[in-house]
Amino acid sequence: MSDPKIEGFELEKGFRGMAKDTGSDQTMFKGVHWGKAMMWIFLLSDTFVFSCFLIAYMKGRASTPVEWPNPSEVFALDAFGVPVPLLLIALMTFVLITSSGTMALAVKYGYERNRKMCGYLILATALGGLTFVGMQAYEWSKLIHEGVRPWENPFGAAQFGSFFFMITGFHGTHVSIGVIFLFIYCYKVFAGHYDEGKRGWFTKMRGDYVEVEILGLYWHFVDLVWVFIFAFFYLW
Amino acid sequence: MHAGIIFLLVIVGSVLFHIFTPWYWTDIASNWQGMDDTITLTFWVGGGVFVAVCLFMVYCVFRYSYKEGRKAEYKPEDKKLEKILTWATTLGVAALLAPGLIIWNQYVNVPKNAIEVDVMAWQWGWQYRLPGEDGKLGTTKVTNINDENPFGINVDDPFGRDDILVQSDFINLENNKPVKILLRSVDVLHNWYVPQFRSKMDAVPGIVTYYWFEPNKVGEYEVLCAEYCGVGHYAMRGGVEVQSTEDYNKWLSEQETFQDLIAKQQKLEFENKKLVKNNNLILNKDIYKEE
Amino acid sequence: MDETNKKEQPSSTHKIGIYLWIWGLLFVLSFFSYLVDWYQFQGMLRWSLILFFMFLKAGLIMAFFMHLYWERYALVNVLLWPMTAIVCFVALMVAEGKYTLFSRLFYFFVGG
Amino acid sequence: MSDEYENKSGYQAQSSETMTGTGSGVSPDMDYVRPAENPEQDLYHAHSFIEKWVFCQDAKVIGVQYFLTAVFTGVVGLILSWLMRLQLGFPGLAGFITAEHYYQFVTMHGMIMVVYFLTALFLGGFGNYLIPLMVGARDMVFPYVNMLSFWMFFVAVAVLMASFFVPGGPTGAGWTLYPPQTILEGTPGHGWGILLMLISLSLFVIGFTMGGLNYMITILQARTRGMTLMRMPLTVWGIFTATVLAMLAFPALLVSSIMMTLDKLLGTSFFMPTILKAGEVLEYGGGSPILFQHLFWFFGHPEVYIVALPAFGIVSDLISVHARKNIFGYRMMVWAIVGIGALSFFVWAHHMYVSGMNPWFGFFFASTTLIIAVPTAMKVYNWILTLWRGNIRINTVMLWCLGFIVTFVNGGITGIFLGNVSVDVPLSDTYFVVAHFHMVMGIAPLMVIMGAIYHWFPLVAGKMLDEKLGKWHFWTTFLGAYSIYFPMHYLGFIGVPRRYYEMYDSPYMTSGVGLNEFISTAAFIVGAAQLILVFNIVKTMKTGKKAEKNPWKANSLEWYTSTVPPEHGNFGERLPVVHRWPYDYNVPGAEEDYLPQTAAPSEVAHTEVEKT
Repeated sequence: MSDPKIEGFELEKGFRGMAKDTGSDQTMFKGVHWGKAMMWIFLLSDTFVFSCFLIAYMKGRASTPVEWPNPSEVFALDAFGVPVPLLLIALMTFVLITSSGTMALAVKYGYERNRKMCGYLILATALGGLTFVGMQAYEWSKLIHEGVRPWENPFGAAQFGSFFFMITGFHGTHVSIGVIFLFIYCYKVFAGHYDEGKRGWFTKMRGDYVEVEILGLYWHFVDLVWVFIFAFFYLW
Repeated sequence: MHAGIIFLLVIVGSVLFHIFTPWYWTDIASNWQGMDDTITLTFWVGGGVFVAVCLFMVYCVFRYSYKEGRKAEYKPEDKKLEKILTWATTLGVAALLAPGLIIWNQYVNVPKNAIEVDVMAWQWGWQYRLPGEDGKLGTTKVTNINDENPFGINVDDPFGRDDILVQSDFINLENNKPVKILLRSVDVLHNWYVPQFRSKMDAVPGIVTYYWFEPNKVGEYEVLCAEYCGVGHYAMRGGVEVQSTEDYNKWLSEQETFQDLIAKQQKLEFENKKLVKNNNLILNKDIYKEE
Repeated sequence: MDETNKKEQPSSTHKIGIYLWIWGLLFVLSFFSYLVDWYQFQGMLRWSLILFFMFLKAGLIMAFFMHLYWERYALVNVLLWPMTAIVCFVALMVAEGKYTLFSRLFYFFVGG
Repeated sequence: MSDEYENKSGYQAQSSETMTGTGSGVSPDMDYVRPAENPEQDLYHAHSFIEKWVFCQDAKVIGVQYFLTAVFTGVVGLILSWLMRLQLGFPGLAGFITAEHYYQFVTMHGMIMVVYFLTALFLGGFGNYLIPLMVGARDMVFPYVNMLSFWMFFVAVAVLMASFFVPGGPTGAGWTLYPPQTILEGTPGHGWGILLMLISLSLFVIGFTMGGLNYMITILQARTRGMTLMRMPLTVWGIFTATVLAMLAFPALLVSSIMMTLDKLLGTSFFMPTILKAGEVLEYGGGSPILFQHLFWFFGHPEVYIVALPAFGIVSDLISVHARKNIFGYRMMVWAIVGIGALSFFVWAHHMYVSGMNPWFGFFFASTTLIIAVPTAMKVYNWILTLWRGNIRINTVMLWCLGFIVTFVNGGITGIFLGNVSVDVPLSDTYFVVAHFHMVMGIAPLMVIMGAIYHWFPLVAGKMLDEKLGKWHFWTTFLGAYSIYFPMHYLGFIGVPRRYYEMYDSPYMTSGVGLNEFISTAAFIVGAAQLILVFNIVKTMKTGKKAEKNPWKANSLEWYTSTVPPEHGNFGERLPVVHRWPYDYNVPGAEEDYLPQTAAPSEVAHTEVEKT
């Protein structure tokens, strides 16, 4: 967010600011909440997880002499009797970006302490996430129905199914976890926990609207990963 | 005080051990003298650093061990000294790296006149295939392997027909002739390793890996598997005999080719059929007799 | 003592317009990358377009939705530099993949 | 609920105070430290025995829990190594050690020692205990998550140990778990054993991520006033950098574990090519075993530094304290740690020179690998230059440090052999490799751990360990371990391959039989010598001398807590304010031979302090 105000410490811009922040005492990320810093580092670690998955996929696909199925055909969907390539995937992308947008707005309203707007937007995000998971479940069942299995598929290289189920499955797990937390946070926002600083049930830490931003970071990350999966899995 | 003495003894002992050790590398029998030389060079440089650093440490222990009231030097940094040490180390490291890279360059670039030897590994054994008169090996496939075609050679590949098959874990090589080892595995990782040749490479199922060497000493050597491959790893031995050109050619001419194998099997099959026919005839005759 | 009361709220939040803009842009870019498939561009053109739209989308999400654009450089740099390890890994695995494929096509018939 | 948080004796909020210390005759302005950025942390004080010792949220207790659990696994690993050495030195003597068992011992020993013992001990044990104390924090930033981290680790260890009791026994695939053999028949424990191993590793990664986030954020965001990054003790730098490496490297392990689990359970073929086994073609095809190796070593090489960097950091502190001299070239030391850490992500395939990967990678990885030798060598120079012109206490702690220098330099130099691609060809997969990595990441870090135990025991337990027993412990361990691994290199020169259950009458080994017997005997002695430490601890706890506060006259903050051992919250009412680096020993003009980090500039205005 915009630069915080720190008593006795003048913030500078750009790389000079970076050097000064790094060389200063107490904190390196000036004005960044502990939880938010933790989420960022966690996401960095998670980025490496997804990168490793995608690198493995790339290596697997690049080194198979068997023909790789054409995703454009495999993931086509009949709309009014005409097969439209990647229709479902396009819809899923649309849903996920929509939910990402509502989340961004929820964070904004959270910081403005607009409880109602924040709560409703989180709810919308959660519903978007739920729709996404539902569509993914539909896509999985459709492919399984067509004979695609983690160990084989009728269209070509067996690794296609393996990587597809593993990567989308792992991403789907992230989405599902996010949806669960979105519902919890939605409840907490409406119940006013963040306004009164009520302690959390598990961690016993005081509630604060910054938690909405932390969850927002996670949710945007899920969207971010989808951007890469969309590009590498469906368009390649 | 005694601490310094013991450390000193450890360093001196290490050097003496190195000089008088009865355990050192097995005599080299290939062209990779360069590897040994680089090791020796690294030994001199690295060993020198080791001895110097440890002796300096021992000196400090002797000279600066605790005395009440002594003032230690207070000097947080010495830019000049640090710079000198950095550059000296960098130079030393570069000097060690250069020969390493040069030899690696030779290692990955196989000479044109090298004979290809297909080494096929499985749990837990070896067998070998040499190119026939056309000088080329035929392509293979794991799923082709069966009793009639133990190497899984592509029957339609014209290069594969005259391939010489050695169905034994023992192979002969020609002295002073570069060999390109093509490694192939049908199940798990293996590694065809002869300590005297210094070189090795894993056999990886799913791809073919290679390395080369030129044996230059006639004799018999043991082949070891150098990549853990399951419970029989330690027992996965083979042998190689380096022979003079005449002996080698004689040995080579006694080996059977893929064509021979097919022919033999066809003959066998034919004879089996004939046998059955004859039996039937005899049987029939007997029946006639009884009638 | 009391974290909530002591904590300063961010002095200004961003105008809603910027979020809506980025949101719209993301839809448009997604649509474009979809069109890449629709028109079945092939070869280098396809690749460069896919990667271009991908990085643009990823960048927008990170910069604005995740507020990285407004964060201080210390955080931004800590997050982005480790990606060089990933880039190195990707580059080497491209080479490795090609090498494996070559080996399979050259020595085996129809794969390993 | 809120009463649990009532601040113990009312900690002062830091921000209300801006000035510390009033120097006599000197302007107090020079002691100005700006107000605190972070609000005072609330701590959840334990109310019952279970909350205090079992599900505890105090990083110090969690550190001890980590330490004890890791030591337990380490003892298991030690016993396994005895059994292995029994077979290698005296084949056939113990009839129950079959080849299957031998390979299971090898695998479990390796995995336990690298991951569950050393990593957990350094980061979980020392990290948890020392980070908050050394940076001047009340606790880790997320105590609850920290607690979960330990219990996740505990479950991981339990799952790992459970694999000893499942049908087929633990996996015997080698600690590198290379497919395809890992999950195929012909390898011991290819059923339950490998599954439990993979599950345990995944749990470990998840648990570690929780802990690692804590360590990182505590160091980055919760330092006390005046504690800049460049005033942190090198211990913290080492642990911090190792944690960063772990956060970025463990994902690769997690991914490869997941993929291999799928290969095993669902029959996917990520790492499995077409395989012919006992005349039958298995239902695998198209996968790449080398891909696993890349993923594994992308984790595995940083893992080496995850173990080594905390050891580097801790040993720097120990040497400086006990040589009564500032660490030489502090900035160089920090940059070396960070540089080694960063480079460690670009060198992984030097473990794979003969793995059949793209041969051209050899050039790239040999170069990057040998570049690492430069910062590492600089660290060694700086350690011995710290000794130079010092005032060295030759006590047990210092002996362990000296032992570390000898073994580390030895192991580091054999590393140059193995990193230099073509030199590696004849030596890889031989006992040279075994000797190298045991020397450099087994014995050397172990020396540091032992030194650290003797150094910080007074802080943790409040009593001084016996010096005489300590010296006996050191000399048996050091001389024994050195005589195990130094001659072992020469077995590698002969060409003896590693992971051989038995050499039979192989011509390479006939000359090495005596050597093997010697090594085994030394290994038994070294293992047994660790009982001296156990005895020492028991004796000290019963009858030992009570430790005074700051017995070593050290500067860093962990010795300036309100009580010894430190209580929950560490520093009593007011957090310390830091004015200098922790290495001001023997400053000219100062009365004592040490200046605590908290000494204000006005107090030391008459001395010739250079570095702050």
